[in-house]
Amino acid sequence: MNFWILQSLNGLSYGMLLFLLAAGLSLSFGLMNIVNLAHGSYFLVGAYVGLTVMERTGNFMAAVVVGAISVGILGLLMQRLLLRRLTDHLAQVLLTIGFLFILGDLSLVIWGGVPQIIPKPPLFEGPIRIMESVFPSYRLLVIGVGIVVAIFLWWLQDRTAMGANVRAAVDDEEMAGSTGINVALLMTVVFGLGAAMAALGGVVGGAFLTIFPGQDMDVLLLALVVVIIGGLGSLKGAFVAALLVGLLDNFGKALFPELALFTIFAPMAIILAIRPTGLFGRA
Amino acid sequence: MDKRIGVIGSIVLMIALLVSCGPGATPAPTPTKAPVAAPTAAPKAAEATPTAAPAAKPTTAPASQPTPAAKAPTTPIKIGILTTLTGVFAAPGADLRDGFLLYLAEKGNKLAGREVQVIVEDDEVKPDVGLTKAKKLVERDGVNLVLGVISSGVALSAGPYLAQNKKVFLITNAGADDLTQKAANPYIFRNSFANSTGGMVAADWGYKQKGWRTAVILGSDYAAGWEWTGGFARVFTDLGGKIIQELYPPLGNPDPAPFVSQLQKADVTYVFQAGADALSFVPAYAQYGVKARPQPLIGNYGITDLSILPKQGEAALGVLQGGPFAEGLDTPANKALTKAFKDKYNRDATIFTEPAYTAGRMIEKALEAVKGNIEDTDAFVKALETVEIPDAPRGAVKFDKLHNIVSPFYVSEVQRVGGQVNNMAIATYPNTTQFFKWTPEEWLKMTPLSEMKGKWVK
Amino acid sequence: MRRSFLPIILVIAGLAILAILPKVLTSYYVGLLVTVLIFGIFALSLDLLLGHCGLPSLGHAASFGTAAYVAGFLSLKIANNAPVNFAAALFAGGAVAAIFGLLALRTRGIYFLMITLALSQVLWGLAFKWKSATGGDDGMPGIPRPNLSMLGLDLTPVNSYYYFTLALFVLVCILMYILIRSPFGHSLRGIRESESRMLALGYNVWAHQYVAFIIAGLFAALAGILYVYYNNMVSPKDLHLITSAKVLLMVILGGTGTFLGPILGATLIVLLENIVSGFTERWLLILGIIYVLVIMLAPKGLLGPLRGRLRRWIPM
Amino acid sequence: MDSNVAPLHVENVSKNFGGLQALLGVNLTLQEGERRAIIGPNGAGKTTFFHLISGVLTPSSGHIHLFGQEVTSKPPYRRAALGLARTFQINNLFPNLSVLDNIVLSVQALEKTKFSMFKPMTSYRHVYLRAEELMEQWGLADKGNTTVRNLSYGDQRELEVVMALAQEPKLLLLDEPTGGLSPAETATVTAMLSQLPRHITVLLIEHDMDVAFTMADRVTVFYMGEVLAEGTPQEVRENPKVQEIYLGSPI
Repeated sequence: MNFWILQSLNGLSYGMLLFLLAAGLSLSFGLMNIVNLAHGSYFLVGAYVGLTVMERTGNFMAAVVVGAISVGILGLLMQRLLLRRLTDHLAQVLLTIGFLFILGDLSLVIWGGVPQIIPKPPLFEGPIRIMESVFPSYRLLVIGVGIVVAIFLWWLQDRTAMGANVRAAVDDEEMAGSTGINVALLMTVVFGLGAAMAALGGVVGGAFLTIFPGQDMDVLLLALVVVIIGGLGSLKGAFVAALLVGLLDNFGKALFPELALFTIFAPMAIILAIRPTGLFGRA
Repeated sequence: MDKRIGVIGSIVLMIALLVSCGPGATPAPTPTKAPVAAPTAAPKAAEATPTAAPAAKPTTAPASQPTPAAKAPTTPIKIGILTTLTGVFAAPGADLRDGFLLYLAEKGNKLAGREVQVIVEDDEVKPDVGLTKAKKLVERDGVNLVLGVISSGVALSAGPYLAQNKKVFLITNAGADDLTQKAANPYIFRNSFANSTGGMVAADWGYKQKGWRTAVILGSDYAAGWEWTGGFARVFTDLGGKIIQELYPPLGNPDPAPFVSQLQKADVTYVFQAGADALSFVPAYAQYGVKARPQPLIGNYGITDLSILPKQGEAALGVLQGGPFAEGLDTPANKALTKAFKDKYNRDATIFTEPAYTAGRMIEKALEAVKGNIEDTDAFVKALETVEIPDAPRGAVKFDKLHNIVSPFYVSEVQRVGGQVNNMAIATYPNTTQFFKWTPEEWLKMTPLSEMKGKWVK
Repeated sequence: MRRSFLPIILVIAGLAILAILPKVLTSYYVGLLVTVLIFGIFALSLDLLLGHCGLPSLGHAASFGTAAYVAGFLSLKIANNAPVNFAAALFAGGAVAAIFGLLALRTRGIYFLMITLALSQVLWGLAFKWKSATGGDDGMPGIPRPNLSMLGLDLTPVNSYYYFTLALFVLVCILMYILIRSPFGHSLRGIRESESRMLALGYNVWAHQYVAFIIAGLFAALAGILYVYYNNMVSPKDLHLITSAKVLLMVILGGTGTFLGPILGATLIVLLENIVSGFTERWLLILGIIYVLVIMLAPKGLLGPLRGRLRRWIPM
Repeated sequence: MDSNVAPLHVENVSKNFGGLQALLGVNLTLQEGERRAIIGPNGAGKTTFFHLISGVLTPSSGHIHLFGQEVTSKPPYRRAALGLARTFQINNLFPNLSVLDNIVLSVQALEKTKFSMFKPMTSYRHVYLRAEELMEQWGLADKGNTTVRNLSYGDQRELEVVMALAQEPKLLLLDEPTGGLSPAETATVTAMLSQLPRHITVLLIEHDMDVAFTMADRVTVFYMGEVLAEGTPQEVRENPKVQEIYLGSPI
């Protein structure tokens, strides 16, 4: 019993992190039709920037905010200056793979190759007791952050003018443009938001998953799995799939460590075979 | 349009330039027909008398005596460093490289009177890239010797090639037992450690000194993880202890949660984790309340190595390790190395630095014995076999018959010393071999530890 | 259809140079040339999909790597029986393409990219985790080169292996040349230009694409087999997204839908990778910059501007 | 005539996209050699109807027969094999290939050899001869080596039709063949269409009423996804419901 509660909490907290990571990727795929393989780099660079801020100020909030904003700007610039000009998906793939290499190597130059971990906020340093067992309070914080961000995104998409404009632009870009929405600017902003969320995930995750060279590729693959299972462009899909992958990965590792990776790849392959557009994707 | 042509032109030009400055003046030795039958079987036979003086193994040995009289060439000695500079092991790889470069710099870039030219190659922790780079070092750069290698996978792919081409390969980290056991080769040396030894030392010390009788083992799911934890389990069970749980998280698993949260109660947890995995494991061990049970944590000397220890916080205090080195070792040579490295590179020396640094001394000593004539490979191999360094940073070191290091091993503990955390030795096992308390024959007859995974819990 | 003799002369001259090169180069450079030829085959096979069918596969390494693993496994663990191992590995690479094609060809555009990527990463995961069969992350080292003693050929020396690879490379070029000039090749280009029109004309578009997908997989498998025997080892990297992307870059750098383009692209990237890394630790940065520059400044590839002129010689 | 051997027999066909009802219970039968025009305002479902006949889309309900064969859910290429050819409302050519290659691909579609991989295309002389003959016949002879995307719009529109003719169809669907053309070009294309041999049955969507009414033996009017009226041009012209839709337009 204890085992199941503890492992479910582990999986949920991991899944929430995956949601932060994958939400932006899903949006750029589905809304902007941009394939971005540098998304994992946003996570990594965000984590490193957060680390530096944390070392300088000791303030975790500042690390989160600066990490997210700086990477958000990086995303904005990449979309505005380069990606926007490429309509061909293949060109986007190769361009963003180039950035995967560039950002990864620059991070290695700036932050070195030693694995790093962001100090947790002191309040969430220790364990707390849940019934019989002991659980790190920080992971509960991660679950909280994930829920807050999910609600915020849902509100942004369904309850604000910006969200309405985005939905209109996706349905019919020309029509939206003719009603006075600056579609290009809107897309740039959404892309930047996606990058910022990945960076937020990087800072939050950097405090319990560590940060290391090559992590960009690892998290990119996880994000792709989430996006493919959830369906390109669907926030709901990204949320459900992230929790699903988080739980599958955690229980998979706990119960069948030999099959790690398979416990998430196999569902992905099955979903691709049955429903190539994912659980919540549009045909 | 013309902008595009300009770019294309410059790319082509760049490549043309790179290619044209390629071949160099020294025609690399062309192994027209690589000797497939390298004398791999020889060392095992010679192993019968472990205490005897090094026997002549390489088949060509007899000719080696008179050659040093022939004048050594005056051209520079070329040494290739095969290490990892990108990806997850980039930092250890750089520490390894700089350890050797530091020694060279201290010697004015000359060993045994000959200039040394170093060529560094990045293996990306990928065995096939490592092999390609080894080929490049031998066939294009014409190196006389290759040293380094962080990853055993790379060592196992590059080793046979280097041996076939009769290039001395001095491994300064990769710990796979096989390299100096099943895959031992006259041209392959290792001055770091064999994986299992550190675990064996930890088990012996814990059982005898701490009275541990039950243990949980947890190792990264690859050869090194199986061998370190296997070494612990073999000695621990041999002494009468009991392994009650085995866990093997995948390598490169930065989230230890699924594993830490199911650790069973025992007298001790023995762990093999490295790099980022170790960095997150040690705090998680405390946050999931295992440390406070109390259930001591002992592991490989990488779980709290000095590059990650300060970031692990309070959780790391009291963590124990067994290994061939501890950064806080109180030997004059280690203090000198620690200071010199910090002065030159402005960062701390790590466990990856010492073997590479000591490799410089070992190569120098062997070179002096052959009067700098490294081109006579077999004589050089013979000289390297007999090298002994009584005062290396980690203590007295020499090679055993299978070319693995014989050195002191330590049990160390994370302590706060003068406001700084460090790994401080609390017990010493001098002159420890890769066979620990067994003879080489007994050891080689046992099942290799990499095949023992999952068989310790009875 | 006027025929010019110039291309024939150029091809013969090129072959002559390729045949002489091992006599003047050191073994290291001969080895690089072998790699160039292997990736040339690999890139040509991808161009059949990308340039001629308009199918941008992000998982082309799947056939390459699978064949490499099968050839390696059989040679190392069963028997070094070259004809059997070659056939089995080719079959495996083709079978992977046949299965992936079934799943991927139902989709287009961004979904096609994602599915090919995802499927090949599944194989990568398999190679990475299934240690007892694949050696896991360390791969399988020590794979012997094929023994063709019944033909009096010892492929162990790098020069012999070079000529062996060159012969297969020429064979692939000839087969590819015949294929792209055939009615089937013409149909593929029609499909690339407009699937719906081809359907309306009465072509079974899916069947054409599927057959092309398998053929491309077979050629990629051949490249994988040659690669594993050349390196004497195979590792999960050979199945990874980065390998698929690298070959895509080769094709695009050279110019899609051209014959020389993929070969030129393969040459440049292989040389860059192997030589730049010897000069600087920052070679990944340089490689990344090359990706960006190629896409932003030469999206049609180096041969793109010359395409019009090349068309007279080569059907495109 | 028995409707089972009619070139086209559409029976109670409906199509909806999600919630949108694009076509509802459409019936239509063509006699051999007939010229039929479909007219109707934008969004009446004309192009959807073409897509259903040619197999790009499958009906939600109802049946489609070509030359007596049920083809309701058959793929497009099978219908083409029965003798169906179509043109597209928006040019659907092979823009990066030459005019000759475009037509060659159309001619080749009839051949069993289209899967052949071992002989060069150019060795199939009769295919090229046929293509050259078609170019000669339809005035494209001097443009054979031109890349299609460099052709004028009018020539591209003409090529649309020639490619369909190259399939030697028994039933030809023309989707606004004169759409976007100047009056002069329209005249050329109209002349071209009226030269078509009488054994080809023609179904065309036309916006230009003059073209529709001069070309067609019978006219079908689509409105809001349903057949509003059908008859000779004269009958349709006089139908009050049709006049209501085309309020004020000279019919």
